[in-house]
Amino acid sequence: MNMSNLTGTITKNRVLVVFAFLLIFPFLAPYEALATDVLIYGLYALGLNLVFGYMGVLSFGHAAFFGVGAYGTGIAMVHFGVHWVPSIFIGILMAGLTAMIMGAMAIRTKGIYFAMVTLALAQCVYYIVYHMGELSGGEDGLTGVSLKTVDLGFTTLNIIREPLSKYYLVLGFVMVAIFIFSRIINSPFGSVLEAIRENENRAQACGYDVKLTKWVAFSISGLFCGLAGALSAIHLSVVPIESLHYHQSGLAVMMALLGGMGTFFGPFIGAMAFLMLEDIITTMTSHWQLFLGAIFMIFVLFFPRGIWGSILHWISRR
Amino acid sequence: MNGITLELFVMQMFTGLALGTVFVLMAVGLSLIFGLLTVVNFAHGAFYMVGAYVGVFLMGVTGNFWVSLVLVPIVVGTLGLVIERFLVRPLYGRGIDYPLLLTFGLALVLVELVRIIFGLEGQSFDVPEVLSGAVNIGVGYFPLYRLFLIGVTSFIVFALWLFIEKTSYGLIIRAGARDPEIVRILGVDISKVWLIVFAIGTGVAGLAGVLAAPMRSVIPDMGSTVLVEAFVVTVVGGMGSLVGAVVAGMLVGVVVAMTSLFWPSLADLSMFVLMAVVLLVRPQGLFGQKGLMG
Amino acid sequence: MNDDIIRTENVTMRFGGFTALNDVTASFPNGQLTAIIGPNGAGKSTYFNVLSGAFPPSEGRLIFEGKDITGTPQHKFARLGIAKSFQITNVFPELSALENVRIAIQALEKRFDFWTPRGQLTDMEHRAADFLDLVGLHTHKLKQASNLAHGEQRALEIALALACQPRLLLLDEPTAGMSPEETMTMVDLICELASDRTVILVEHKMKLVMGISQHLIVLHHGEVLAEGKPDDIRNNDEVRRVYLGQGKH
Amino acid sequence: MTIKNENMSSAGLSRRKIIKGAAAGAGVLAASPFLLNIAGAADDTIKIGFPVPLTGPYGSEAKEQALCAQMAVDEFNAAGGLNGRMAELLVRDDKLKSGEAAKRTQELIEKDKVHFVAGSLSASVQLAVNTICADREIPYVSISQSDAINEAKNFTKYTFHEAMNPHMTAGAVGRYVFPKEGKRVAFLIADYAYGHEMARGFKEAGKAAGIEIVAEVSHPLATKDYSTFLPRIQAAKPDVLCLCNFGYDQMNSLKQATSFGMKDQMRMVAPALLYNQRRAGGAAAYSNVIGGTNFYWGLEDSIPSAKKFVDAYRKLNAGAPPSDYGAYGYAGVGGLLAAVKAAGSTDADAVIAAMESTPYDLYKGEQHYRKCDHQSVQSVYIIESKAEADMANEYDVFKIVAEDKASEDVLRSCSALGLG
Repeated sequence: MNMSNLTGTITKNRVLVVFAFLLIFPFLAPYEALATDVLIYGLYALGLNLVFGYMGVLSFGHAAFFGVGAYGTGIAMVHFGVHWVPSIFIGILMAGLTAMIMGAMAIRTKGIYFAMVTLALAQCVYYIVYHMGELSGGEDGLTGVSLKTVDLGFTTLNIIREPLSKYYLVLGFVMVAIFIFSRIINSPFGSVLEAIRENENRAQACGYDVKLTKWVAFSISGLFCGLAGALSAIHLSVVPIESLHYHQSGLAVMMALLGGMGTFFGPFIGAMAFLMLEDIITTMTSHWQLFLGAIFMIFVLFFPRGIWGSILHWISRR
Repeated sequence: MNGITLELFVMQMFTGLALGTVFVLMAVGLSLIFGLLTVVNFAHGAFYMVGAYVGVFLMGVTGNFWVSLVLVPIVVGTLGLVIERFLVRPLYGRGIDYPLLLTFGLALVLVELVRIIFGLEGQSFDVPEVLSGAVNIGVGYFPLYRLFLIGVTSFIVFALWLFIEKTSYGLIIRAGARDPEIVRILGVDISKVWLIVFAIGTGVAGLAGVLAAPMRSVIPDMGSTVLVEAFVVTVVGGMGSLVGAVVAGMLVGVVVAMTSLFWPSLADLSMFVLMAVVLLVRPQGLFGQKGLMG
Repeated sequence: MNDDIIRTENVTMRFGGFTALNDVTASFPNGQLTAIIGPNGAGKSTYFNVLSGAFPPSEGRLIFEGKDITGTPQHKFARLGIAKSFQITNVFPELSALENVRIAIQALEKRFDFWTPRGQLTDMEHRAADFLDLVGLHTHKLKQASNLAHGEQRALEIALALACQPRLLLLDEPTAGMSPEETMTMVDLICELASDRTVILVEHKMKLVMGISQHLIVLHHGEVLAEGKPDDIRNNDEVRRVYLGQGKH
Repeated sequence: MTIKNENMSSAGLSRRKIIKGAAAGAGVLAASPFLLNIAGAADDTIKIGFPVPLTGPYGSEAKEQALCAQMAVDEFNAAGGLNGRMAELLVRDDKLKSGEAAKRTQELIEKDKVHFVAGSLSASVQLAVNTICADREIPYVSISQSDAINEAKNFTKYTFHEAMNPHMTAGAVGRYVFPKEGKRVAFLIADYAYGHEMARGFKEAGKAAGIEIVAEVSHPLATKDYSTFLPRIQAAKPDVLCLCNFGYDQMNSLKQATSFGMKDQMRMVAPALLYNQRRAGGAAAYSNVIGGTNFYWGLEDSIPSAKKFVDAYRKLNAGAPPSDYGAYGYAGVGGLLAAVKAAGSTDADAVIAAMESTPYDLYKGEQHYRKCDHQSVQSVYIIESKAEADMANEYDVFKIVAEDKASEDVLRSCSALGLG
């Protein structure tokens, strides 16, 4: 009962809890670049979780939003010399736009079909960006997205030389996104998503336009993933073409499921578990994918609630 | 466009049809499994890859292409059987996404296992002597092996059609696809039917793999693109429809071939454009039932 | 007939080659409890689905309060004032009973509000609680819907339908699978609901229907066999033949 | 919150435990070049990060690169290092993905504090690693083919390119082939930078030979089925078909062209003809194909440094000779360490100056870095793939038919690169 009080308190102050944890996280992680990756992929999985976890619609096309966010930001900076801050918003908007177009086509299908169609549409985006030649760099990816220093007015961060300050820069953006995300899932719209997950027909009969709602949620989800992509462009200084590949979509799905889909902390816990485990296992063997696949199958078979979801479940049953 | 003659055009058409055969074989299995089990098999590309590797292995052991060709679908189908029974079955009734997620993980595992067993480098698998070389088909020289491929695919599709339409087992499969409850009430063990269909679907994917092996390189990653192509074909043809898989496979093959002729570098994009058009005009696919997709 | 709330004109419904409804013209008097009855396979459920907007008819028109609403998307029916309960229990299983009803209420007011915290929707919650009281679930407000007994879930479902504040309430076999006691409670509830709104009921339990409905429509082979007051129907030879004929098998 | 904290620290703990256990436990592991960072090295060690795609389709090339790079490090250490300072190679798997490579390189620099980076097996990875290293002022020796790396857009003073580039390779092959085989030339081009760079190199060489381009078909990268591209080329009846693609694309297109009977109708030319790829693809598919390479073990007969390298490698690998990409790994790291020795320090500027000024001969005759773009100037060898019947043993796959001598003249000029 103490535990469930604790979870209650955590849930109520979830944004603060995440913030407090992420503030000290780089000191727990093996190195800063990995910690920054956890932020970015946590946000990416969080974005997917809006449709996958909360609305119950499995998308295998979210790489498109991550990738377009990254390319949008990178291209604005490299080819048009736009300042990095507006570039990030350009990336987010491009990702949102991509999500609106893809969503409009994909919501014409239902259920499991949605996963296949989003996957195929995202591959389509992959090839389009691939063929943009000079603009995207094609197979070579986009290079030279280097943001070396950030002037905050009162101080200047040298984010290339000080990986820790890059982490906190990214954290700033991620926290704003987490706050907004938290408001959305706690809003009336958030409960509509849950209603659709629970019973699409019933939601429809109650008077919700399920297709429209799905489309809106899909688009919002794209915005979050777009920000994740934009931040990754700045983090890596390059935008690799494979950030649009469907394996990238699979990453978000795996992270969300490992952490606990439909839970607030799940995506970040999933991203953390995934990336840290990868870091450990790849130093020991080149067959990381074997472990990843096996762990994922074990979770699907025995712990579909994921790490955080299982903890919550276990506490609530005590 | 310069240099494009009628003969080249016809030749290209033919090439497209031959290309379509691999699409057809992949999509047929995927579609069959979905139609009955409502499982989207994300490991379908991995089964294709396993088929190619089993083929390489059997070629090494027996040295006989024809023996490998017969044994590969049996071996891969058996693997499918085991996987359905022990990994996919526990997930029925748990939500439609779970088998998909499981097979996604399974694909990672299968690819890595093959890497461990066979190594990272590609394996070579040569066309058997009798099928190598090219024959004149009137408009130009066409590889004999690809003609053979068209023949084998037609045979497999015809056999599947006979099995589904003309046997009592096929009747159960068709009934089961519409309403599993009814079949159960009739006293048929539906789970056995599911098992067999999963095995057939994966077996055909394995066959596609070994058939493609002499033309394409046999590498652990070979299933990854093929999976997406198979998805596109099933979406175009309509999930769960045998006819749809065949027609759409051929159609996609021809579309890719024609794009390769006129705008070669956009060949990879063309099938997705086709899919987008189909989705807009007929979301359930060319031969799909409306209910399945909404 | 200006006192109709809803009527169908020459409605035909085909599924592939099969005709489930053939040229059905019928009207439902305002403020009354009308029951649609008929033997199995008569087309009751199909007709219900046409009336509730799930199936746009292949041919014919659907008129609600004098307005042609044929082909209106399903989700707009609730906003028009037509609500339904499903034949198979259809609630939001993992949510609490209260949240179930609150979501249904919200559908008319805040479909795209991304910012208000749910905690501030106290007014909606009060109204949701009232609906739960009405259907007799006041002690189960915070219980997860999937943990409710079958009868309670049916009641919850009716609360969901009521939350749309419908002028027309459509119920598809509301007592299916219920114990005799549960059935009694449900019948009482239906009568109470019918006292201040129009109710259309699909039911195959003749006895139950005869006792509570004011108007009856009998379907057979997808066509209207008879229409009228319970007494007229009871004495209708055609109806007797169909039902008795059925009994022989 | 508490829960998550525990989660975290236990992960950290187990990581340490595992690493200790592995280091203590397995001598096998310590001998493997991929785990060297585990056996904790002294602080003044000269650290070289080495991101290569250990997993993925070119894993065997990558392992070969790492193995040969380790040979170079071992030789440096056996010779006493830099006044007793030993060198260490930190191999990381970049999975042939530029994002992964960028991440791993950041890790190498931030966490492992490497002094230098060498490695890569594709242009995209190379460019990503180059960006990361240049921003952080770490010298980087790239060991895979690309033209873009020498161009002003990407080049920095920290960038060194040990591998040949497509311009010089395709140019050398073209200069050899066109006068001999005929003037009607067709191109099959993988539609990415590397493919087009090779085609450009051929065309440049073809100008002098007066070739006529009869067909030019580009195919998407990683195309599996080439049948749809081939009839068009066949219809153009060329004397020479230049396959401007790489690795599996090259193997697949060759195999399928052979099945269309095209080998009897025209001469197949593949600028970057790889030893491992040829062995994986089989003699039948490659026989009579002409291509270029930086190195073939057959050079041991004529070049002393090649003999030394091949012998050393054979001793470690049960008599199997090294491959071309392996040699890049050896020369890339070996050249870097030689410069460290010459500079007498690991200071980036001192090492760069030493690399710019010192010619070296590690495995194929003399090479040097051109001052303006740090391209290694070296000979290109023209090879022809043998038919099964002509092979003395399984390693005997190529015949060296010509040498395109090392010269700055065959490179694009510094001003053409935007560097001068």
